[in-house]
Amino acid sequence: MVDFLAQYLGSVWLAGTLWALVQVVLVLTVVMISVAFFTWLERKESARIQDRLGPTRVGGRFGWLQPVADGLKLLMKEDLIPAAADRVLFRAAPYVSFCAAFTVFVALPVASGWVALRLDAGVFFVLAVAGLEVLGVVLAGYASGSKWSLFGAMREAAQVVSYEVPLALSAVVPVMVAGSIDPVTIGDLQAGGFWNWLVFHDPFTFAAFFVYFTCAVASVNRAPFDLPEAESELVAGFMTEYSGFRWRVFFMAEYASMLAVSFLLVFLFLGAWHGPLPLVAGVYAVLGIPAGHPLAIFVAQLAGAGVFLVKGYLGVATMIWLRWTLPRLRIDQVMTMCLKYCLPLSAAMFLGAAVWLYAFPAGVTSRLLGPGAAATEAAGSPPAVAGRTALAEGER
Amino acid sequence: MALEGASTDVRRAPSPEVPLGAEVRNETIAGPQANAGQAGGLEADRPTAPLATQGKPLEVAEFDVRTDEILVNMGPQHPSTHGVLRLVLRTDGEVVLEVTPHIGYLHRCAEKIGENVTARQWIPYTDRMDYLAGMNMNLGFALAVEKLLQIEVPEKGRHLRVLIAELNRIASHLVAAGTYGLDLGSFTPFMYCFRERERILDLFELVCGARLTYSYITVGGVTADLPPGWLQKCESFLDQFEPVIDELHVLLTSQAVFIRRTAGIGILPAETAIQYGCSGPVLRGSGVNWDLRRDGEPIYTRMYEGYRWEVIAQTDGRYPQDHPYPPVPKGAVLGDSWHRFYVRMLEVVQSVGLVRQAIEKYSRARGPVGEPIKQSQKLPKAEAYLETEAPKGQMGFLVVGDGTPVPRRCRARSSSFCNLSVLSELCRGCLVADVPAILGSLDIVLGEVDR
Amino acid sequence: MNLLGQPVGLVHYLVVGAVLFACGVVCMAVKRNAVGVLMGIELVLNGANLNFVALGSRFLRADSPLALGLDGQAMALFVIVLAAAEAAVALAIALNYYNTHATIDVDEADQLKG
Amino acid sequence: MAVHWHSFFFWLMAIMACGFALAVVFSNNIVRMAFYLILSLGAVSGLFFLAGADFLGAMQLMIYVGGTVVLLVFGVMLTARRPWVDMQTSGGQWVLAAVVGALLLAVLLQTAFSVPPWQSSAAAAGALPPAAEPTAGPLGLAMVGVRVERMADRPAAESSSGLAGYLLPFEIVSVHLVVVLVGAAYLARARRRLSAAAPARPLEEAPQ
Repeated sequence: MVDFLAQYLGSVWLAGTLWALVQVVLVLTVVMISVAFFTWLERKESARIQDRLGPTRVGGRFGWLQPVADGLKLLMKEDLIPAAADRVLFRAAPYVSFCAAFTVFVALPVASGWVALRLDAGVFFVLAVAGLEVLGVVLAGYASGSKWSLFGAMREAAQVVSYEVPLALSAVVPVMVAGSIDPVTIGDLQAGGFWNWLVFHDPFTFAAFFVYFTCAVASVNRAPFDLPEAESELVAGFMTEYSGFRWRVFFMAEYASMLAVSFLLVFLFLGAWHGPLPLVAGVYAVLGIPAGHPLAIFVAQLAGAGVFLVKGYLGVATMIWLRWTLPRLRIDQVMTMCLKYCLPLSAAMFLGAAVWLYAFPAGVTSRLLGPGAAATEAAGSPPAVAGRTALAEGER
Repeated sequence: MALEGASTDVRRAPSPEVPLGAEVRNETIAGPQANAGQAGGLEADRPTAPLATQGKPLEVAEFDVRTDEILVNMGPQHPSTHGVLRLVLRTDGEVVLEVTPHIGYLHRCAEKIGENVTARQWIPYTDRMDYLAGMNMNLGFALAVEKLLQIEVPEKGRHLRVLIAELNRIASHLVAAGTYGLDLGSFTPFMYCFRERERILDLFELVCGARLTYSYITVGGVTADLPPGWLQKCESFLDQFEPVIDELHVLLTSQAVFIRRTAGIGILPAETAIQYGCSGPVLRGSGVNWDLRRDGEPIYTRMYEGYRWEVIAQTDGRYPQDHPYPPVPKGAVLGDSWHRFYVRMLEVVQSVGLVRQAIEKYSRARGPVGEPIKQSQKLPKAEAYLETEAPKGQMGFLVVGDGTPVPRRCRARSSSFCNLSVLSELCRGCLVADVPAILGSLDIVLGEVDR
Repeated sequence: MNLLGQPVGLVHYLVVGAVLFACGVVCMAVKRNAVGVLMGIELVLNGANLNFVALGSRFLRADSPLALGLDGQAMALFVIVLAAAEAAVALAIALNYYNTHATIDVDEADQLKG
Repeated sequence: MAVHWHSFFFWLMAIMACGFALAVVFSNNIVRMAFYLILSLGAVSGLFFLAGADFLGAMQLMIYVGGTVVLLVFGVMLTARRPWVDMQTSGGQWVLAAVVGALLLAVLLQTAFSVPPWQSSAAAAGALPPAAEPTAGPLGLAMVGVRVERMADRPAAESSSGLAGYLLPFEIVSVHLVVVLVGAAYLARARRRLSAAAPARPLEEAPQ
């Protein structure tokens, strides 16, 4: 693409800069619009759950412009800093969370080949950066100079640091099955139909899916794990002293990280940008369109991006659904859940998946159908699997 | 089980309200002005300030990590203190060592006003005590004055009063259930409860024109008979309301997280409940079979003669009603928050039954519903004290007459006040998150506590 | 001198590493807070890590026979892991120290029994 | 002027890393120090990315910035009392430390500049760092004793020398980590003295 632009601009440097800007703006726009959409979705979904209508006036019948109105209102609110606050950290904290939550999307592909920055350690990078959001929260809690905020910060620190372990462990299960931590490779591996999705790969990935989702909800502080901002206990937790735009920044960070863990869930378990059935490939086959044609690839990528976004949004909608249904757990119960259930479970899933891979290196069907089937399947297997087997052979 | 503590002893009532449990210190209850100079005051609210170790030192699990205890103000502007209650928490991390309620932010001198207006004129002030159950407040005071005047309402009026009072009990318990869900972080039941409560308020609006402060039941009867067609509306409300109770049980009572948050939390033994003078669902949640609708004074219990109902309290390990609702979960201990909540939910079911019976009896009864007394009605030189079973507990009114229409002394014995006084006992050693859970299960109304 | 127009080389990395290292040493020397001293150690380790990575980077020194290659990254990896372990133990010690002395001023720690 | 983007980001990260490291030194507030340290370490991880070590960069973010610093903040919150701890260092100590630091820096800089300052052809050509070049897999396999990145140019027969991985160090570090975890937990454990009047409900777990 850079070369393509350079033909017209006459400068590789200018073309590269322009292309980088386009990518940054694209990623930011998609995420920001998603966040705005989620604030609307949260209102609408909670309203439907509670037998209400939700926003109906701003921007037409469905209140589409409600997030804009909210944003404007928050911009105009007075920006308060408590007298007891550490002013520097108080101001900086929301942006730490914000940056952490939004940096994640740099490494997340939305379709095969559509990624701002293809990192070899992409999944790991996403997990690492998503975990940095806690810093902003801890700083906010400390810098506010309020005891409720401090309570929230301490809860956040304890909760998120603990849940990162089972979260990463359960994310490692599909990574191990795929043999790569490059999200693009993991995504390509799950092409075909929903039966190729890693969640259905073996019983252990299936269980790891639920462990991952639980830990993901906990690590982004959504109900029933929203202890750091538990409004009935801690007023608003670490956000107690925040108002106006800074509060909004925290809010955006929360929704963005919900989207991030949801995207990662889609990557690792739910077939990334592949629909439940290989429809695009099927249409190409029926109409006789060559799948390798650039336009055909582009259309497939576009469809993939759509599928990917829809799946990610569904994950977020599920989290919203949970929030408006369940009461909140207590801090000791949250920690018990992590250390007594999620952590051993994810470790067991990890070991189990390893044993499973050893027992059925080329999938269950091949073992059942005999060596011939295994050979054909290995021949037709995606490059990641081939790469893994090659590495495994090298190891021997 | 001995019930001296919870009995309706007239002689005790006019004395200043000191809960029977001696552990709760007097100055704690005396209101914010008495605490201005203490460590719990706002200006002294620093973690480095030496803690006034009032009372006996609390023995909890001791950690060898040197942590500072901090004092935290919960309220009066806190989302889950149900009004302007201020709790001073002394915590070590998340563990609450001591809870001190500070009250009086909603004090409006209601009793003093009562000495300057006639008995009927004081009815609107009773509305503003437990403003979630104004009808029951009206009823309590009206009955007390009727006891003083030795008049009795005709049969039809009695049924009407049962009908209205039980309907308001449903509304009050709905608020309790909904806000309790809110205290535990569950938003949706709150909306469901308030939706149903709105329908009850609609019915009340048809009856008396007001939605919150009714002043409907008054001395000698009610201000006006029911409007035509009201009974059908009420019955259709009950028909649609009964299935909603099941939804609440799904979202709250039998919900796994809800059970984990409430079962075994804030256990109030029956003896303690009686010692503190707790009443209502708080007392019955501890397994004390005591309900003034059955055990009260004749002028009150006569209203409920001929009704089929049972006191909702666990005796011999089971609740009386044969209901389809979830059984007591594993881990729930008699007297904990879950049981208090459950008693309220069962009382809602029972009140629905009572309302249905009252509708039937009211439509069959003939004659007037009773006439309100005149404003100039002189009160005899005597005193009368009567406690009734309000939704929150036993609400007592004392009226002292001196031969004029204006009472010499009006006095309200608040149920929420006594129920609140047990909070420090229940919250000892619990977690910060348990404080709203316990407070919510006590279901207090600050308008009634402070009066 | 047009810094931004020039490609970055190994020396650039080594200079940054040196600055971090020196900052860490000064931090360890001047801080009286035990946690502050710990932060100094982290800075020192990071300076060292940066050198490891730079010397092992294919991008910076691919042509050189001296390049560490993957070994540099592996060493840095070990350093990170050990630093985390060291921080955990150091914090535990600081906590215990605070419990016995009611301060975390390292200048007060002049006796061996608590 | 055509900006060399790789250099631009290098300078950005380098200035952040050094500047916040200096801020750590000169700040007195322990929480602010932790915050500056986070930023400095984050910038160092950015430098790792720029050097093509993306797995290591992510590792740095996760363990150092995510883990260690949260631990630090934890320690601060457990130990710092209000008003914030600022233990002043005497002027003499500052001068001494500054002299030692400056000397150390001089030595280190001298060493750094004595390294042959050439750049690789890729860097000289202004290409982007080889981000797509996999480091995670080879690094992981090196940890279990297989050097895949060196296998390409060596026949499998003479595999003994130069192909040794890090299996033994890896094992040692693993055991070391376990020991450290247990040790740290032991050191900072909450020795609980359960008194006779224990709270009515144990805090660990609510009933089912």
